Amino acid sequence: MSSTVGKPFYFQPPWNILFELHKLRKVRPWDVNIAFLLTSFVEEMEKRGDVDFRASGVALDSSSLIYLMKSKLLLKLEEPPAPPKPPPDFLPPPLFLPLRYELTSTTIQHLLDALDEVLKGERLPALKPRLEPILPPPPEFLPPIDLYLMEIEKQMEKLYRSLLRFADKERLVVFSKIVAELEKLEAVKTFIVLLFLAQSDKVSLWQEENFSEIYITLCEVQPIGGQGTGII
Amino acid sequence: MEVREQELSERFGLEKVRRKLALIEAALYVAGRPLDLKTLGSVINSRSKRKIKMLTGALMKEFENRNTALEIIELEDERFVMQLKAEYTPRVRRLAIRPLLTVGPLKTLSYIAYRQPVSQTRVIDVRGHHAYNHLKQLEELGLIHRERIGRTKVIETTEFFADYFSLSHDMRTMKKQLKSIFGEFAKPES
Amino acid sequence: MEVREQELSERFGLEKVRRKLALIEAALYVAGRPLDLKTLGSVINSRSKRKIKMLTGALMKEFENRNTALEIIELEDERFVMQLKAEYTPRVRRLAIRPLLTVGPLKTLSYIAYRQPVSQTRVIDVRGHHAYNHLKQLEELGLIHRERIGRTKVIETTEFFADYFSLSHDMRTMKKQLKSIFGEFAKPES
Repeated sequence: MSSTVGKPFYFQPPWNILFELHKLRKVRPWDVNIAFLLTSFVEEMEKRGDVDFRASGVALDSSSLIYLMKSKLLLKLEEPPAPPKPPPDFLPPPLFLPLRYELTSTTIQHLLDALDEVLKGERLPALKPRLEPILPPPPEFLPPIDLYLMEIEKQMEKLYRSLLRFADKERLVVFSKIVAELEKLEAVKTFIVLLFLAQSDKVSLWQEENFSEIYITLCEVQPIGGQGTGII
Repeated sequence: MEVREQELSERFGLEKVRRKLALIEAALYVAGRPLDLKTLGSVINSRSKRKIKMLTGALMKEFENRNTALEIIELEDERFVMQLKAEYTPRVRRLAIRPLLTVGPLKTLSYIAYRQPVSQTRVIDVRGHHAYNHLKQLEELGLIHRERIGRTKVIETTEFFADYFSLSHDMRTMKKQLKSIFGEFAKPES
Repeated sequence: MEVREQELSERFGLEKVRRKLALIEAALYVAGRPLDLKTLGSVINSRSKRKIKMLTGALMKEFENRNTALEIIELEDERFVMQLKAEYTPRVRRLAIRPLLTVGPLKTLSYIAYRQPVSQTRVIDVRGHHAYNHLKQLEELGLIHRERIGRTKVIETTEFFADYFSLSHDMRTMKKQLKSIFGEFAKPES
């Protein structure tokens, strides 16, 4: 056995099956007697007095794999056999309907009768006043638009003043501070007025992220309402 | 001239017979459906069934002799219909005015006709799920009839179907007729 | 045998010619409307206008000789149609029982014919939302044609529509015809 000189004993049959797993594909798992292999492997190793733990580990691992293969085969045997496929049914060719010309009963008279009816219908919608799409009623917290516009200047001035009060040295105010004690509706109103202020460059607004705190920077110290503060 | 027509001509006068034949032809052409002897008689002002049958038979024979694309055939119950000979259908069906059934539903119909009475489950099994739509279409056109028996639906073709294809109303005879039709269809086109 | 047909037979072989004549007959019968040379050519696999005209002419002659209820006539624009001879129409007209369209789609069609070219929006406005289905049906039957122009669809009637109701193919003339017939029709009966 010159060819095996230098190679560990377990690379020889029958143990080699545990160390050359690619060979497993070629054998039936049922033909492998795991108990015998492992027992003889341990005996042989003891006999030689050369205990190799790594080889033992590999042998155990391979045994468990073979065991798994056996279990799978067992399960497969449990499955009911696939029903034999019925032979495909005869599919006759399509039956083309015989073609028959048929004189239809619709004449130009019928067409004109129908037209008469339709034109009557066409005139009707023309007579009816056309319904304009109705806008949804304005939310109750918004006063009538012109009144609101008339008052907006006053509101802006009021808000600007309160902003001045809240502003720190860098003329920065956080929005949540202004509306902290306000009702929800009032807070919304305040925000709208704030937008007017921003639009007329009295303040600038910024946010670090959507839905995060709104920061307000005051752009000028002069209160609104003074000269040349024509807003809008 | 055909013997039958000659016999008729001798009895009723040539011109008259020609006119009556033309009227029957006109009626069958315009109707596009099977007409019974009574209706045909009303067109030529005759109540004699024998005479109407003789005249229509003569016209049928004349069409046969002309050997053209059209045919007049007699159905089982003494009804007559004019139609295009089946062999010309594939070449001209696209010119028909009315949208006809496409190949899919027609295949489902052939299968039903061949296997009837057949369960809906089997039809769907063989023809696939899209055949549910075919069944709906075929039912709407009055070509098939579905009946619930227990938990399944059983499908058969209708009498209208048999008429349309000039087949027997008797299911066994019809199946024999169909087998011979399918046999012809299966031949490769020359 | 007719001279023309004989000439054709000598050139193309009798059997082949008979088959082509039958195919043209089949096409004209099934279509029930005028067909142009191109369409007839597509049925007999020919692009030679001369040949198609010759064959159709021969068939026309054959029908004349048969002297029956049907005729094939040539229209001005080199189109051919198979039809019932006018003299037979009154006697068999009542056998036509199936309308081309039901009332709803017919109304929609009449409106389109009268107002064409008309936008789909306007048709739906006047005829209501169910008219979407009518438009689909009318298109399938080849009675109308829809064209997308920008964001809207513009609808017109087709040549088949004009042929069916024996109206002009020219839209302006057709509208005049419709208006004049409609005017007469709308007059109160005396």
